[in-house]
Amino acid sequence: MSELTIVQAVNRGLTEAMRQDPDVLILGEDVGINGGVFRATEGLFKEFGADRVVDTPLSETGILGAAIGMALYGLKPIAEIQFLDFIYPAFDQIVSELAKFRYRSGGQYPCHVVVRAPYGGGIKGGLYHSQSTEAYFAHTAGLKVAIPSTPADAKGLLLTAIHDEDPVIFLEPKRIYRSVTGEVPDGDHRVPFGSARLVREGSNVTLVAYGAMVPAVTEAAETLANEGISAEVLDLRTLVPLDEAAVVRSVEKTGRAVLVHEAARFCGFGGELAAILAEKAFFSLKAPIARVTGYDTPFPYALEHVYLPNPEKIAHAARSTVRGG
Amino acid sequence: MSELTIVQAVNRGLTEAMRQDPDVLILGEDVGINGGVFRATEGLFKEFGADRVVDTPLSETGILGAAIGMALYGLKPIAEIQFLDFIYPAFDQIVSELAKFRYRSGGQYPCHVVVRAPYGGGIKGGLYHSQSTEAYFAHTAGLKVAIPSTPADAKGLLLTAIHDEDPVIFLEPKRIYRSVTGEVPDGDHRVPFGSARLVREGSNVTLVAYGAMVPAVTEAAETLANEGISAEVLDLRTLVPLDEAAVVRSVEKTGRAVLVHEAARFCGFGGELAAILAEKAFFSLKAPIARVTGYDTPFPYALEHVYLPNPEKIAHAARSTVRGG
Amino acid sequence: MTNGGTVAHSDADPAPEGDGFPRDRRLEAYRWMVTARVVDERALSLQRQGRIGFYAPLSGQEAAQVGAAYALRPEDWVFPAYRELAVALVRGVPLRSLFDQLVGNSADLSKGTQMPNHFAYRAQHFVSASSPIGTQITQAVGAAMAMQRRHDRAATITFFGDGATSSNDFHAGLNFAGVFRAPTVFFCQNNQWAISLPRERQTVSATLAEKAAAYGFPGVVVDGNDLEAVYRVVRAARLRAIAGEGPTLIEAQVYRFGPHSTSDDPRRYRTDSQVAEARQRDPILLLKERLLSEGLLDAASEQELWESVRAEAARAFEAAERAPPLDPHTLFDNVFATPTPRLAEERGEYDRLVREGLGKP
Amino acid sequence: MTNGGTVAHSDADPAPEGDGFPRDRRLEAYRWMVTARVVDERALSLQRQGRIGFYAPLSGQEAAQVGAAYALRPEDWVFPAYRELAVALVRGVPLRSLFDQLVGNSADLSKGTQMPNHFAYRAQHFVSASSPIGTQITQAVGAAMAMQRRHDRAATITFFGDGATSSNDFHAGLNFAGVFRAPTVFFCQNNQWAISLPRERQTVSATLAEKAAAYGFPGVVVDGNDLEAVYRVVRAARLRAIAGEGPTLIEAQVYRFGPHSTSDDPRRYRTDSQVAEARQRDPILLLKERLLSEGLLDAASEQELWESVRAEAARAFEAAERAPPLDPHTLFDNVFATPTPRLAEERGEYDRLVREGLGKP
Ligand SMILES: Cc1ncc(C[n+]2csc(CCOP(=O)(O)OP(=O)(O)O)c2C)c(N)n1
Ligand SMILES: Cc1ncc(C[n+]2csc(CCOP(=O)(O)OP(=O)(O)O)c2C)c(N)n1
Ligand SMILES: [Mg+2]
Ligand SMILES: [Mg+2]
Repeated sequence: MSELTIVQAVNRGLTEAMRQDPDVLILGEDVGINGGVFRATEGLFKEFGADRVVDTPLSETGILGAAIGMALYGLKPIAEIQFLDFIYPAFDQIVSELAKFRYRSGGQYPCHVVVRAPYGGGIKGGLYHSQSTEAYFAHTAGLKVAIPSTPADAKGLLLTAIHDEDPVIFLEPKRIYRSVTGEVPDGDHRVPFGSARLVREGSNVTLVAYGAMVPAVTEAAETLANEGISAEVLDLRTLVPLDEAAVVRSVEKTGRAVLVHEAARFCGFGGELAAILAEKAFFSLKAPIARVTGYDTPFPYALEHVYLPNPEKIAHAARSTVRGG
Repeated sequence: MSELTIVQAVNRGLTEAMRQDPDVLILGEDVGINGGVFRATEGLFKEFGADRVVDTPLSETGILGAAIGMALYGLKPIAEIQFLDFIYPAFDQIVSELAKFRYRSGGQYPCHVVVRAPYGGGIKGGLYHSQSTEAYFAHTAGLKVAIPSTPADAKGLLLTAIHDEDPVIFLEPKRIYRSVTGEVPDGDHRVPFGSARLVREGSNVTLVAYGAMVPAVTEAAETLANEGISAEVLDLRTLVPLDEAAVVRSVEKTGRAVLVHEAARFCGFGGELAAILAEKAFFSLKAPIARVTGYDTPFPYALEHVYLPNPEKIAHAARSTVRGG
Repeated sequence: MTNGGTVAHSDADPAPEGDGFPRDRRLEAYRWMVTARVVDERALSLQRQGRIGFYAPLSGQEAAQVGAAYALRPEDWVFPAYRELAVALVRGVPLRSLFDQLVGNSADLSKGTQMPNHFAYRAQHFVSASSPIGTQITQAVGAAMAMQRRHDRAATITFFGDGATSSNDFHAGLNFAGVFRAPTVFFCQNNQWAISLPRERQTVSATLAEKAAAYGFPGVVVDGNDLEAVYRVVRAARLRAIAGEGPTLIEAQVYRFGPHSTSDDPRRYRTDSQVAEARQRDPILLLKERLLSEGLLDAASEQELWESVRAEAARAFEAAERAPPLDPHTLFDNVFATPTPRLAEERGEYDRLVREGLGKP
Repeated sequence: MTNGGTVAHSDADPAPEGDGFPRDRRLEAYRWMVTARVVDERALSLQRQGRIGFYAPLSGQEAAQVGAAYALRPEDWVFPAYRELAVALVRGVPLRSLFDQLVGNSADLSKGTQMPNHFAYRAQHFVSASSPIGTQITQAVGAAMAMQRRHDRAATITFFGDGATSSNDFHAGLNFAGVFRAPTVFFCQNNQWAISLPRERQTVSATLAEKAAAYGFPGVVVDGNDLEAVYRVVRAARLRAIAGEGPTLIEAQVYRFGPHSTSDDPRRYRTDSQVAEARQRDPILLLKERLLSEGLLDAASEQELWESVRAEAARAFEAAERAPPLDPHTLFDNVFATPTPRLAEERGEYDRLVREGLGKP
């Protein structure tokens, strides 16, 4: 066990995987001598060399295309996209190729690439260093989507991703890269996909979140507890596969749901969660399902504090849901 | 009035707009002398010349980038993407640039491009000539999304799109390009954005659809009527702006909703509709909200009849919803 | 040997010695070219009869494809576009397998997931083709970088058209290959058309091959109607690649005789006389003349060859047509290695529908 | 006159006559270069003090930017990346406006929507910059195609870095420009680095300029530390463009003296001595020496110039800092021309929160 930040845990996960398996390699912009702009790959270039920690030209198209080719040949490439906001030049390779290779070849060509990208707001990054567009990937059949919120999960989900057989979009909550610390098991620590984390038990309302919103939701639950409202908190950990059973079970118990993400609301992941609940937990629901999310605007710069969900907004929504406000 | 197919109505809409305004121009692959692979631009090259009906090199990145530059300068470009499946090389220009220009410049640079693309399955097109990924665009703040299902709406929504001040993703249901015909007003016919079409009144259940699913849903409603189930059918016409009021009003009346689209279910547009209903029509809901959609697989080739929603599946879901099955 | 799949023994393994096209395999190569032409004819007519849904003919490009394929070794990997049927044939993919794919039956190795022409044959290192233009180019570079890292003496080759030189992946792929000296052969079949767009309006450079200079490696133009010329340049490029000297861009100049695909009407954008002119340099004609003049072929054996190929193709297609259709449940396979709970649930939902008499296959 | 906005009268309008840099404007140009350098110094220190959130310095690129900007006319359109502050200055954007953007206050014309350095000034035809690398390149080509269609005698110029030559939009933009003979000047500031990646590992071509050949038009290398040389090539390229002769790619060779941005620590990937060597050809030093030798400047006036620029910058920044913050409701503006019902509802939701004492600005 070591006490680590999230970004350190990512670094440990990468180191562990690269030591285990010579087929694991990293490619991306500034991942080598510079150690990544967030230092997630710090030290790896020195330990594993330029052949396994590959600084690429400035082309996400190239990074993903090359990673896919490597994966088809049998390597286990990890592609780092510097910010999720810059993944779009690679979108064609991701949705048309990576997601569909296994399917379209009838299973002849599995294509296992892990795409790591820091995502999310709260760092004063403006429109292009803040987005959470996990819904695009969750909607794309053939991709798995993992989003850790703790150091232990960051390492454990990352190692699971690297050992998976399918493509994984691995989104790292950069806002809490360094602000959240925690104990992380040494060695080959793995956290299974498709299993939500019960952060806090409760009986009046279920708060569902992932990534950087988990600390905000947890804080809201504490506030609510002081007011006599018992909130259950679920951290989804992976959006695909989704632990639907855990979400449904919790809402069957509490009868109320508040769905939280920082992405824009319209057609965001909260929509899927609401649809699942409105179908599968319908008869247990005691109140309208609430969403606390980013607004349907591009991500702002000066006003990001207005845009982002925060513990107050979440607690407020939970209160209204419980009190029927 | 003329009796037209959908693709003819699109062609009339384009012709009308280009005659009205010399700033309107079209660019895309094979749109010129070839008249478009679906013949949507037939005759336009001859009437308006190579300067206004521009055959481009094979680059969607270039098409969108150039269209955006033209729009910034004050022209009204219409970009044709040959199949929606091929829009991804332009995804960066669409989500990072087109959607955000007005916002990020504080309103200094509006950026009005209409992006036309045939979308959807049912034509034996396999993975890459069948997709419905409207949810990606609906989730992207700053884009409007229109999807006609009748010839009159095809022309009317297209003319509204061309005269709008914002970017519009205009998705054309290629499966019913020629199979659906109808009366289309001549001249400058416009259909407002954000106003759903009440296709059929009903009292037991609301069926919500758009594009090529509208005929399927309508057929299901007829089957249901014969069984004594009165289904209301709504055609959304635009996903952004969405006529939430119409959807909520209808479900407040019927108490039941079946949401239909051919895109994959997970995180699809049905999720947003369900979330809206589970929040705003909650107290009227008498049954779980059902979704009839494509499955969460890539779009298949040989098995597309298994994949796609059809009148039987829709009627079945509506029946279960009404009878509590 | 490389990753995973074993390369099936292939009669077509040329194990080329010397620089020229092996004399004793010319007739065999000719047979492949004829086979491709016969498949084209047959497939176009099958499509008209509604027995297959779509087809993209390669007529005019036989020498380019067969010549390139002969220059490869089994351990090389092919990253094709959608028009590389003749490459698949030479690699050893049985005609029957190709037809299984056109039909989308239960024997199709791609499980009927793809439109006709989008082949994938792992045993022959023939990577799954997709429709989006250009995407295979960067992938071929990545696979070549993997070969480098594994110290495998092999190369990748990627096939694409003149239109694809405008794609994002062309730029990224060639640039990466230059920077990483990837053992890749970029094989552009310039058939003069990207659907209706003529080559001159795709880009302004005098040749497509010269675009390689922007990425720091050589580009070569070759007469794509000349089997042996193609063989020589691809072989040289391959040797350069595996010697660690980096990639090569080859532009094989050909002409697309047929429509872009069965959905296309080329008379909208080009004249028959243009096509007739191009057909004077039909690669099959050119090779036939050579073989006749060298005495490797005579009128009778030539006639016989076409007939036997036609018969073989007819048999293979009929077998493919008779194969059982796909089990509808395969719809849910291969999305992931193991289905997610959501997919399992949807499969169950489908089963229920079938049980209730709906959506039957 | 072009679309919409009027070009504000700008002192910097060079109306260049003759081919050389107008002698009577050299001192003015020097002042702009000094201003840019002063802004860099100031912004870096303000960022350290937490008074602005981010900054990307342009030190080392002043001559390239100022030289290029002087070669333009007001009716030309500029498509910048995020480092083109000196171009904005020469175009006539007031220092105060630039600082309003760095601060993101209520006076910022972009309404505080963007990170520092991502400028947009319609009146000066300085198009809104974004972070994604390269996207402005195709847009500049599109605007140039619009100028063609309107028969406006104007050109577009787009600024980008060495790293951006690897982008999709570089390839698509140059190819479109070649095919459509768009009146565009592609101005690449090769500052030798794309964050930590040195130029030699970005691409293998000997120069970046030579990449133009792949698209059928000329590429020119110019010493980007030489104001006048830059002016001459950009002016020539602009004249070529408006004469209908098509685009030009210019590679201005410079060196990035500072960090990539305030988030970057360049010592991780380059040595101080490399930087020191590059600084020997500091463009400001070079021009200063020339002005001194020509008697257009002396030690005293030079000293005075720096001081007055520093004072001006300080005043402008303080004014920007004192400007009122943004009204939080502007969050919901400019998503669309008119808010959709959904946005109106969310705005109302926000108002309710504020009324209930939550999420106050
Ligand atoms: C990204 C993308 N855009 C558009 C298309 C539609 N399309 C299919 S083939 C084709 C032309 C391809 O031309 P070329 O690369 O020369 O290959 P050829 O068909 O001539 O073999 C086009 C535009 C596509 N498949 N992918
Ligand atoms: C598409 C994209 N990928 C990655 C980044 C992150 N990034 C910002 S600047 C930069 C380097 C740009 O280098 P260059 O084009 O030479 O411009 P310079 O910063 O040197 O002016 C990178 C990789 C980005 N902004 N956009
Ligand atoms: Mg072609
Ligand atoms: Mg640079």
